[in-house]
Amino acid sequence: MGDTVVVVGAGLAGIQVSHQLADLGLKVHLVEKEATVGGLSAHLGKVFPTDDCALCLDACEELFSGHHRRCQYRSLLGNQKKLNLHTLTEIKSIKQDGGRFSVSLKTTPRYVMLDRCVVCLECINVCDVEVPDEMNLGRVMRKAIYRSIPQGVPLAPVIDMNSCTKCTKCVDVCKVGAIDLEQRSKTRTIKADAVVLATGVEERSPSILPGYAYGLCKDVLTQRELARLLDSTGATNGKVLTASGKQVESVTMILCAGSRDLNAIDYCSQACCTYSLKHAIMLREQGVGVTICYMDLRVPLHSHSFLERARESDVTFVRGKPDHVIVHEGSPVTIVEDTEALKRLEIESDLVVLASPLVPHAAEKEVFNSFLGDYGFAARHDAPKGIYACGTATGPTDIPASVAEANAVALEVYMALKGGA
Amino acid sequence: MNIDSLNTSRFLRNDFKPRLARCELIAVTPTSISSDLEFRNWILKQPEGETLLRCYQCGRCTSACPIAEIDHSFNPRLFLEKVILADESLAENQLIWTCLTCEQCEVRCPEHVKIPQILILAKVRGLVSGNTPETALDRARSILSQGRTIQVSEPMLKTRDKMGLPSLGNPPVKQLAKALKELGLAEKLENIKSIYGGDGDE
Amino acid sequence: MSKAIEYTYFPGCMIPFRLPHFELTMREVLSRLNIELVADEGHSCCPEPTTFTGVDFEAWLTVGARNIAVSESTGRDTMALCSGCFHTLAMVGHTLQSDSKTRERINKRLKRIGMEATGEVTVKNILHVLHEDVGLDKIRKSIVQPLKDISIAAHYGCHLVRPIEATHMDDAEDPMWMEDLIEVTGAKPVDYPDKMACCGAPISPSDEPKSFVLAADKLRKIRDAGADAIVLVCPTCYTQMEMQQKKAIEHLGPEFSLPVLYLGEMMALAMGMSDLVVNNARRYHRVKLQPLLEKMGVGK
Amino acid sequence: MKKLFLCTCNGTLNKLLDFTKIGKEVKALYDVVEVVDNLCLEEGLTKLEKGLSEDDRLAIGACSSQIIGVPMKQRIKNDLVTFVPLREQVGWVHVEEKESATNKAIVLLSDASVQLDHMESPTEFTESVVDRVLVMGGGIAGLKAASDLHRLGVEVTLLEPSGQNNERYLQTSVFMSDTDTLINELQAIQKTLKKVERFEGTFGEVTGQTGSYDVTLNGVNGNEKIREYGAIIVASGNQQYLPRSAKKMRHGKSERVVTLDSLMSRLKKKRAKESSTILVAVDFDAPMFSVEGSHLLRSTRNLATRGYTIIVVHSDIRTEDENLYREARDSGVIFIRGKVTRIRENEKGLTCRIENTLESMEREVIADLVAIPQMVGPVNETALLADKLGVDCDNNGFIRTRYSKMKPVQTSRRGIFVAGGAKMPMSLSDAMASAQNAVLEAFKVVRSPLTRSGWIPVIDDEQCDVCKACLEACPNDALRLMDDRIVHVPAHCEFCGICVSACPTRAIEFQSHRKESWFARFEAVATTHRRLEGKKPFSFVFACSECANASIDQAGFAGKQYGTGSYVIQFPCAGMVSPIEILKGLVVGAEHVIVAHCPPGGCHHQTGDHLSELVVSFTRDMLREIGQDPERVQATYMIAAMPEKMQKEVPVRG
Repeated sequence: MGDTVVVVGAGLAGIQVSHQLADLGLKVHLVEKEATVGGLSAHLGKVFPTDDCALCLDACEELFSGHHRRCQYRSLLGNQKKLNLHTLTEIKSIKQDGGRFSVSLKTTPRYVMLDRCVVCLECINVCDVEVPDEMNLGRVMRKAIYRSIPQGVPLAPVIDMNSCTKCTKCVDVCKVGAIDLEQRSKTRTIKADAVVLATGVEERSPSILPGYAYGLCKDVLTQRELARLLDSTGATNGKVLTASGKQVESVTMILCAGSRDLNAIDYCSQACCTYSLKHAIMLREQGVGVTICYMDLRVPLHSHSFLERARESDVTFVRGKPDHVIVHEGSPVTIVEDTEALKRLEIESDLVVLASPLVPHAAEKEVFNSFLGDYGFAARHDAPKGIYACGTATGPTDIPASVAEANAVALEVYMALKGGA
Repeated sequence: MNIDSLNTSRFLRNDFKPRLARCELIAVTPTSISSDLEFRNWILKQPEGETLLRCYQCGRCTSACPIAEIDHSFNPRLFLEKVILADESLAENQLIWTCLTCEQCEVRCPEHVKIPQILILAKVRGLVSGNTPETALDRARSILSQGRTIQVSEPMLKTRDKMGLPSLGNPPVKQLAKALKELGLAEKLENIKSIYGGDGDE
Repeated sequence: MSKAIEYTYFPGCMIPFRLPHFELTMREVLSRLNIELVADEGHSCCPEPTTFTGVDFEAWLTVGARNIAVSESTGRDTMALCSGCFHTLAMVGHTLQSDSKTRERINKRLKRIGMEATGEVTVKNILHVLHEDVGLDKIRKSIVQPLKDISIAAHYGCHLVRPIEATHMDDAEDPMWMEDLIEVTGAKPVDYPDKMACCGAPISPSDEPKSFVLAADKLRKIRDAGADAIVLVCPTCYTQMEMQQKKAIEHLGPEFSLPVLYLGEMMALAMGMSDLVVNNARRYHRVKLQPLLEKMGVGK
Repeated sequence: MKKLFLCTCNGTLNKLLDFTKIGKEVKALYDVVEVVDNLCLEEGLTKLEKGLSEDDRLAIGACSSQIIGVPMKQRIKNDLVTFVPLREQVGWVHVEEKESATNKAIVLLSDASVQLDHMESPTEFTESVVDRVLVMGGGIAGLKAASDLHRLGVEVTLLEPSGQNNERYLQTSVFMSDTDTLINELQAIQKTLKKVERFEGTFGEVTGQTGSYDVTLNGVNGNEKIREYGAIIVASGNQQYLPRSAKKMRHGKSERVVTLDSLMSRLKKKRAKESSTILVAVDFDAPMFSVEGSHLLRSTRNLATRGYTIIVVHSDIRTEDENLYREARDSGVIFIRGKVTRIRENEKGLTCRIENTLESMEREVIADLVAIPQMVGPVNETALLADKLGVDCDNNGFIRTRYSKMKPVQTSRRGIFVAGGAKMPMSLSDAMASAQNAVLEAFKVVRSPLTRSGWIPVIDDEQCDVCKACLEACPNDALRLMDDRIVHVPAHCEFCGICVSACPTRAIEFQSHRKESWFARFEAVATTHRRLEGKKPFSFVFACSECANASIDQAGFAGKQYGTGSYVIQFPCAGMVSPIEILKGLVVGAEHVIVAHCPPGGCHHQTGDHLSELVVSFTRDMLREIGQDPERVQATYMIAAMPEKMQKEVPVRG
């Protein structure tokens, strides 16, 4: 048996499983379609249950042998001997070939060479092109050569060729010659003995969901977007402002906005109750009033402190699923029945935040279709096909469960390739 | 399995306070849930009645309802809860006739409960007690006797003629009566006294 | 000209005997599009879906099924101009098709009068016929007097559209077929909030004041969106929003009125049959049509 | 020789810092000072490699992100190296103040020079490990762990409570999944378990360390077994409890009030005639685990499908499978959100009064039976077992893991792992995954000898009065009492230095970070600062090398500017900071001393965040007592996701 594993997706689970496999002596190719690793968690800033960085990803043995537990951004994934990180890379196809897999990859250019860039960021300074920064809800501008979040790994910037004018100012300023505007896409095929899908989830866009005025009113956001506002590296320095720049005084959160709903996504996304509570607490710390409309609060016990803290900090809970959000004098008004008071409420607030369901990444569906099951999620171990999956690729869940699943799959892969009768 | 040997604080914390404090109890003496659940079971047997089972009381219907918006006592979610608990007092409640049958609730219901249909079924149950507007009774009588909801007048037939519109004939009333005989609707309509009094518009 | 396409016409009660100008204009419009409505097949009241259902649902299903059986025996697709009739036929048909228990039960009753209903007949409303069967292109060719410079808001009414699995309309939340037709006539379709909100008519027997609150709200939203007129297809909505408009908006404050056109009227105007509309304007319209017609440049 | 390499970062740092001045100022401190443009690239690394001999002491003034990681580790063999993050912690955060920033760089480089003088080579250890694992199995997770380890070729002992058999396994796991799946899994595992050594009995005691634990097991028939194990997996499983509300529901008083599970097994055999209406009363006040919720839904669904009228009175429905909830409703289960307030028994049955929150009214129902869903908790013996093993429990009585986000199975003690329900109630698939996690970790412990390298605490036996404060403080059980002496167990040490701050007599000193080293460094900072900046006030940030330091680096990346008079001194862990260092900091003239640690509960060494808060509060009390301003000393947490922390916490603007 060989020992090469391709891990698809460098979110939390993908990184975790890759570290474990590399620790166990297997050769790992970690493939990520974005320019930086971290997946959805990297957008979320502080994460539960520990209320620390999403970037804290220690999985390797170095924990006990060095001074550092590994921060994602310090671990320099790409530099581990047994672990090859391919960013900006998509899987074009996975073919089964005897007992092995032939995985073809396509890498789109970063235009910045990772092995040359010293991350001095001069190139970003000289760039004249400014476009709205999608990572920050388009509320601030970024350059054509940019880093989407300060903590993003790899640290080197990336060029957005759609807005680049090829003025070559960045090329000229880079004394180490790390920028190549003529870089081309590369394809390569890797022979692998196992494939692990860790393709993760994304928030389903609420614009396809009628009623909640998402897209109509700029002050109706998703929880991920709120996280970007709350993040101190975001557009507003962590201050929560409306689209018109006013300090937010009240926020209404709508849980299950499209989850547990046969018209949209019929399953429960598991993690949204807790991260909504986390955001509610962060908002309360800024003195913002918070109302949460829920049906059932589904908080795992290890995150129960969030519920307690939210209650202590006077978050208002309304049991009821809002039907719609109307825009009154520019502000969103949530219409909901408080089912415990038998009252139909019209809650005015500066922001409405939707806990959108977590769904598999749309892009991956085609290539992996034959490995996916209900709703586009994969089975953790699909034995006849020899494909493994972990993290939210197997269904929405929170970080602790993702990590546990990644470790479990690492062991399964190891046993299949190396040991175990 | 000894409760005193518990060393787990989960069971000693009162995280979840009963929320009843938010609203006043409407009834002083508790209302019984009938042990045969007859009303509920009847509804479940009717066409689309079974969709009632899916209801998890999220309240989206109430917040979607245009009537609930102008009349806070009209609460589709609460009506469903009554049906779930087989509370037949709902069938005698005049409010159910305030339903527009606009189906806005049904369109938004996350569990595809046929809410207007269930209210229609409740109305049907209310007929015996007279919870039917006079207009509705009149229309029903008219359908049975003439096959139409409205009287056809001579001048109107002339107008149609003048407009060059074709004759539409007369509905076969006897056939209708024969098909409907076993339902006993005609007899019922004779005896029903609407609690609404007077007659509606039209 | 090739042979006209025939539909079995389900007349109902309201349109033929209260609002015959609906039938008149639409028959003319359809005949220009080479469609003929065949009447007098032995239908009864559909029966109407808003109150009779709540009196005796089984009776409603039975009478409805008889009408379906009549339609099935004609061998043609059935078309109902009235939204209420369409709703009943579509719903009953859908129930007969999808619920075998109900189908058997109902057919036992029909057997006594020598009939049987399968629910397989295709029941259409006027939008199915115009938008889907005839097609916008063909209609566009028949427009001789485009309705320039006016904005028209479409009011669909609940029973035409919902439930979508029985009505087979384009969308339960945001249907667009009527807007497409407005556009074809040359007018500008106006979008307005709560387009699918109910006119309030169904509860006028039990609670007239509330029904007027809804109608008034709807009219206000349409006016605020800048529409010159409303176009609709449902006779009950027409009664509520046109015939009763004055009563409905009494408590709304500043005096206003909003002309309401039946879809057939709008199309007749665009197809150059303004006489048809103008002749009946006084009799069947309580809101003055004159200013609107003038704006369109017809019917001096 | 003492050498300093400075990097200009592609010629960009010299726009922010005056390298000529730096070179001039630090020339006296180092034998060699060299400025390189791209230290992190191949050409820079080669230059570095060529310029060094193995016994050189080396200071690097460069960035923190590109250089500290693997490239440096792979290329330099020198032991005595220190880094000054001139880019992220100086240049990038003081862009407006070139002169002061340059001075700050000089101060930090002087500090680095003093640090190098006190630096010792790290101590290295190699210890053999025993290739055998003990699994304490209470249920399916234990079986799975034993089975997988066996398949990996690791010798396993499966310790089971007496009377354990398939029937019992099923019984204790009933809440995890539907019965058929459970039976299938169990049968599959049992197959591979045939050759595994199984021992019926209880756990006795344990001594030793990770890689070689000496364990005593007590057999049911009085036999005793003493064995050495490399790692231990605790899978003691769950037990079901009656909720507190059971008494009020007349459980034990009325025969018609039973637990849901006993009712299920009773009705499995025959249909009870008298039981057409069953009220299921969930304890409204206790939060439900989703496994409990799923079990409730499965059970009630099955009952309703068989024709019983089921009324479930509940609070929030928690389940990981929404379709279960749907199925339960579809099968006719009536859910009432609220609480059962009273149950009276009479000849008709049980008259139950329910507060229905969603109707705002009380309902009464006559039930033939009342069923009480049991709650799932750790088995009774867990606390005792945890005590014997020396691992911590959480306040629910489950075995606590080190770091709930990323460390799913590590207990507070190295080499001991927890699997399955002993950590928290789990569904079948989660329990299996949890067992696999434990196997993975145990396997990594036993598969190869343990080698470690780092600066360790050195205990001065003469100074030590064996007060055992350090034993208490060490979060990792790396200090033990042997023959009236405190000894160091390197296999468990994480090199955090918490023991140092705990020792009242300062009998413990940390290699390279001895008291004198800190003193000399603080003084170097103070004098250099005064020489360059005159009377401008300055402050110290004692930052742990984990989250706090990461946060300070991130301030650089995020461009969060702060004052130049702030000197970051890196500690292995904030828990190592004692009042002595803080006071010394004040004595040399710092206006403020800020101790920056990991977020609450997030210390990488388990307790440093908490300890440093205690130390700071103690020091503040002391200052208050002697009439000094306690505000001069602060403790705070910093994490990389909050790069603005440094900006907020540094009060002195240069």
